Amino acid sequence: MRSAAPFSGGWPAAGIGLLLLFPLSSPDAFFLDVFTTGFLLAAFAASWDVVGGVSGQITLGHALPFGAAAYACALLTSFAGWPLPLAVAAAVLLAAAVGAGIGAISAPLDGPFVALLTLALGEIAHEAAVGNTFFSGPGGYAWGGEGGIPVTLPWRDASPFSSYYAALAFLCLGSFGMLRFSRSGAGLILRAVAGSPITAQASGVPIARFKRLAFTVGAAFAGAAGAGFVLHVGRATANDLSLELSFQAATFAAVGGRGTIVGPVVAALVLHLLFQGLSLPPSARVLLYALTLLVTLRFFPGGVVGTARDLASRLGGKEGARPPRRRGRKRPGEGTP
Amino acid sequence: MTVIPRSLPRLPRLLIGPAVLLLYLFPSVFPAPPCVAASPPAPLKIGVLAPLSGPYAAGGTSFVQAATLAVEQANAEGGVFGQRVTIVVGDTQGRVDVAKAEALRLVSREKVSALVGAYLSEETVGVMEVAAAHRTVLLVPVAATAEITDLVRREYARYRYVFRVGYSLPQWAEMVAAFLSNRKVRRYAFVGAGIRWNLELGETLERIVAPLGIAPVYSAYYSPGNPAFETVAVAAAAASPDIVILADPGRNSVSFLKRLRESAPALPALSIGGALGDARLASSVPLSAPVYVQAAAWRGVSPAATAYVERYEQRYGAPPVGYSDTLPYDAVTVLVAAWRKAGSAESAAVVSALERGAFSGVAGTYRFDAAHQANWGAGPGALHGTFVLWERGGARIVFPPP
Amino acid sequence: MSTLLSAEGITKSFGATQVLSGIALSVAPGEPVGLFGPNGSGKTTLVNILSGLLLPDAGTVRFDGKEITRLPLDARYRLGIARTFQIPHPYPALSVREAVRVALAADAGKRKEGGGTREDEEGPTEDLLARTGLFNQRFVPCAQLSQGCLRRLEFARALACRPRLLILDEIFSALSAADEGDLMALLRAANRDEGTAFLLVSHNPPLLKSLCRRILVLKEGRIVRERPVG
Amino acid sequence: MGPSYSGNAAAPGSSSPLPDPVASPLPQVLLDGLFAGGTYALMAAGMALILGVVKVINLSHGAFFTLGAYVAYALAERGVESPIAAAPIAAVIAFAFGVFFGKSFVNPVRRHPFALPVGTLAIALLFEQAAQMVWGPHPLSIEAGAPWIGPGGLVIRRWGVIAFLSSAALLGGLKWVLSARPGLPLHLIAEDEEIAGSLGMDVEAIRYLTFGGACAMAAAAGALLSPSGAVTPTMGRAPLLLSLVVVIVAGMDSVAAIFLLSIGLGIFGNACAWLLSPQWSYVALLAAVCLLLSARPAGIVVLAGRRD
Repeated sequence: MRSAAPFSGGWPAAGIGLLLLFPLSSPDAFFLDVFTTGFLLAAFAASWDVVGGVSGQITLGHALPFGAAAYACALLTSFAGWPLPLAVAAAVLLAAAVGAGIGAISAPLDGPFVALLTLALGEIAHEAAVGNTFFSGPGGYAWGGEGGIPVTLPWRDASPFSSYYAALAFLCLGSFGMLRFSRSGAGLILRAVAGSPITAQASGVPIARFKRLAFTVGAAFAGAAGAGFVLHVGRATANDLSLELSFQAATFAAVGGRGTIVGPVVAALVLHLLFQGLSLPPSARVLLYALTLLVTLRFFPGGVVGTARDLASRLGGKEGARPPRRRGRKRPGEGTP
Repeated sequence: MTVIPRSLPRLPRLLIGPAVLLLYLFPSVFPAPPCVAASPPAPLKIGVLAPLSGPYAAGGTSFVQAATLAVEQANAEGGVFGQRVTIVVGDTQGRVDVAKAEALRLVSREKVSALVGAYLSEETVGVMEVAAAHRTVLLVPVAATAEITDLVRREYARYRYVFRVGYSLPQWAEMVAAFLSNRKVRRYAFVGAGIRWNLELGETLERIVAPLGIAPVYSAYYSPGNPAFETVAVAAAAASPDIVILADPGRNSVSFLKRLRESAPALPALSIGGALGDARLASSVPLSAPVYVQAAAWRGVSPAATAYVERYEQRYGAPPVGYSDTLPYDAVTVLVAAWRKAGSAESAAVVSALERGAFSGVAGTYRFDAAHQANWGAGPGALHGTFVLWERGGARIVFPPP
Repeated sequence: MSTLLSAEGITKSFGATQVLSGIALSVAPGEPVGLFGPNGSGKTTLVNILSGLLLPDAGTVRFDGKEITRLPLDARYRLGIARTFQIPHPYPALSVREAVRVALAADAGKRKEGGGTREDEEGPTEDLLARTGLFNQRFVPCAQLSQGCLRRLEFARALACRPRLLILDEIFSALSAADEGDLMALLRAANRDEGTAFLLVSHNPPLLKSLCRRILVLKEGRIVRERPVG
Repeated sequence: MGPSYSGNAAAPGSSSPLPDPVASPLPQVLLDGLFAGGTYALMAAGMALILGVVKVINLSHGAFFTLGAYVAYALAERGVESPIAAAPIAAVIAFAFGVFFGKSFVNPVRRHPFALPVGTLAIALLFEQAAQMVWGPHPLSIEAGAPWIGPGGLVIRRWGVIAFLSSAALLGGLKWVLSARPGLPLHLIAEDEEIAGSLGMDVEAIRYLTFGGACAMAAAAGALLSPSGAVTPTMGRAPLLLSLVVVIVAGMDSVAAIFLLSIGLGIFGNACAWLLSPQWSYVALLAAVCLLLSARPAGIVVLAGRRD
């Protein structure tokens, strides 16, 4: 994807500023809660985009690292009694390891086979979580299964404002990190592997290693989102590993624009807030959600932000001829022919 | 959207325009904080939380239908302290994060006086946290996990606002054990979806019936993802039990029963509440052997029950299934009775009223123990539920004998 | 070392058809070698085996004396064996400049693990683009390049790792005179100035004669003649 | 309705007539596995057609399966009992919907291989919610009809036979259509759209008609299988996954491979449920899928080799 055209540089800053100001208009706790969940799901959608967008490996099992981190947090704090920060760090590492594992298995495959393999791995994890009663809690009954496992949190009822700003900070940091990665040397190589694996390999790129790297980085960020989600909800349940969650991340990326990282974040925020925040009657909500997907995908098949970016770069003069804005670029040396 | 000219200073200019616009827009989205109510006293609101979309929509819809009926009944009896009672519904979608968010909406924005819900165990434990944080009375009609009452017992100060109207897993097993011994069953098969709720129910039932000389000859938990019904039905039939207990209130119970009737036409079956309480489903299953259904209450258990079933059928076109509709009906009835007894909808008063009082509902008289669990079970004075037998014309109550 | 690349007993068959039977060839350091043969004589299959895209049924390939028969394509690139494709597969979403940077990044990875960072690549990228005449198209997406520019991009990608052996599969076929001239000059310069040996596959004898010192003739999966060019 | 159990509430343990115990139920389990495989093949038939010709993984296939089941239920309520009569009617309705969505969504978004499956997912959501609004979320059920009893007390389930025979018929028809004269356009488009277009075939029309046809096949499958279980808005999700597995792993090249793999998965799933435990039969199936996928050499080398 062309590096940032001037047009798109301004908008994320405006968006973040707006979200920082929003709580000052004293919305009720419900809206803050919806925003907080929205930020976490947006970070999760962006982490999907690292795997599905930047490295072009469409994964339908991205709930696996998310849920693995959620369950790790719950088990480590409630069962093993670890302090929260340690548990969260371990959960993110576990998620990254899970990602590396998936990456290793799926590296030789491509196209629909990757989607199917990740879908099957995700469903296996979901079945294991639903069918397993892990251990008995203090009350003598078993934890786990569809009831899930509670997380022992140091705070009792987090104030909606603190969780709102924590989630917003996490989203900004996470997206910034993922954007940096997608525009780094490794990100460039991943986009090359996604574009044409054979040419990348003929350029000396060990594609299996880089595909695994994409899965590992994406899974690490997904794990962080999963840990954040379980801290906010207070419980890890089998739904954190469900197919619906994986499909949701892929849907947000499709609507937002694959490979743009910002696209899935914006799509996740807008779709989540519109359909959970407006508390529409259930059937109207689902119908509207499905129709919005169909309409946006029909008219912006490349994703809303993806299309907006291309439109802006065409509007902003002949991009082709001008080098993109780059801080501190050295003058090109006198190339000897 | 004109492209913002690049020459202007970047960030502040960008921020002010859209920020002002959206801040102006957003406050208009939420209703202005309610000003002092000068008009007639606002109605008393009950927040109802149930899954109305997704795989659990069937149970959630009958949940809300029953709650609506109970509120109409309360208003027909003159409402509470002269105020009308209304319900505000939150769709939990079968997910704990949505259940918590909707509970927050009902409590913080809709300002409900009490909550009734939710449907699944994980949803309910999530809603408990919101109810405890906002000191709002929460009546739990359906979720049977022991975690709910255990939290009330271990942290009474925080969770004392939570009361469970429905039966807990041990009570459920106790009632089924009473039925099995009444039917003189010696060997039973226990089959259901491979979820924790079923595993616990199976283990508790086995523990309770052992001293009665009743033992399971086959137990199987199929995976909801790929329920191998035929194999389980064949295996259950091969074990030749006296009865097959089907612990799956959902849609799989119908599919499984059809397979069982194909593999063992003469094998009696007991469905633990839920889908098979629906007359339309029961009529599609061959009655070559008895089909018993366990329910909280049924037509004919008491005059109140009969009136409720007739009003439900007249209002919604089909009689209640006796599980995910009757229990929420009783939950709302108990709540309204507690309000009247306490003389106010204020949580502390309602809690003490519920802890000490006895409230009559369709399934019988509700009393709550120290862990705020309603007194279901097989003992004297307990709510014992009903076991009915489907026959050509309809269902006949077989246990406990009327 | 007398031979840079040596291959013995290379046999390969796809299903029933035997495409290569017992090929043996060698390339000395810096030696320009041509490979000539009619269509269907197994040239592309041989090139795929030598460059690591295909595994032979039998036979061994050595580079600098080390066996590399099973070494994959990317590892051989990092060793210094670069190849071009007869049918290029350009990156759909990357610009020419980014395509070259990918090759440089992977090659830089060879020298110090951890991939090239942005700053120290700027010079070599611009230099490589200038040498292959792609400097003006550097921000054009690869997918929109002309056939000639695509071949130049193949060249740029191959030269990015300062290879010791270039394997060129029909790089000059169907090119305009200008493009052909530039690329031949580039190949000669690489061979003369940096001592890069190359194995040029072509079915155009005059071209082979003007560029190579020795021409191998491939027919029905065997090397039938080896004509040193005077 | 089967013979009603008129006996009084005698103890069920008394000697009621049980069929003579089959030596070991394994043959019954394997026969049921065959039928289960038939249901996967029935779904896979439509999905293979779409994946091959329209080149899209159609995630709304399960929703059309559900639509067929609801049409069969509605007809059963109005007296048309047999699902075989309901199947063609359901197919026509689904064909109309399929053509509409094919024309309005699938064709225009064809160039985007990722937006398409996500769009079909949205179509599935639309159908599930519409079914819930029209027929309500409660499970509904159609009389299944008594099974036939084969040799040695083997229970031959009525819906199983229907599934097996109709899937064999559908896949056979698909194979004939694709190889014979009328199927030439489909085959050509499957091979290469540009060539088909250049030969003057109206690729657009063939594409959305094929999409409609595949949806019709899904609806027919739904109608045929509706008596076997309960009819609910989300009933199409489970079979969709397994048929998706079959179609992608077996690939489009051989219709026979799709049928055999479906039957294999059905028998393997039931055998696992019988030998291991029913709880892990789904996990065993998924694990088998993972092994199949990693064993299948779909890596770069094979692809590149063929292309040069």
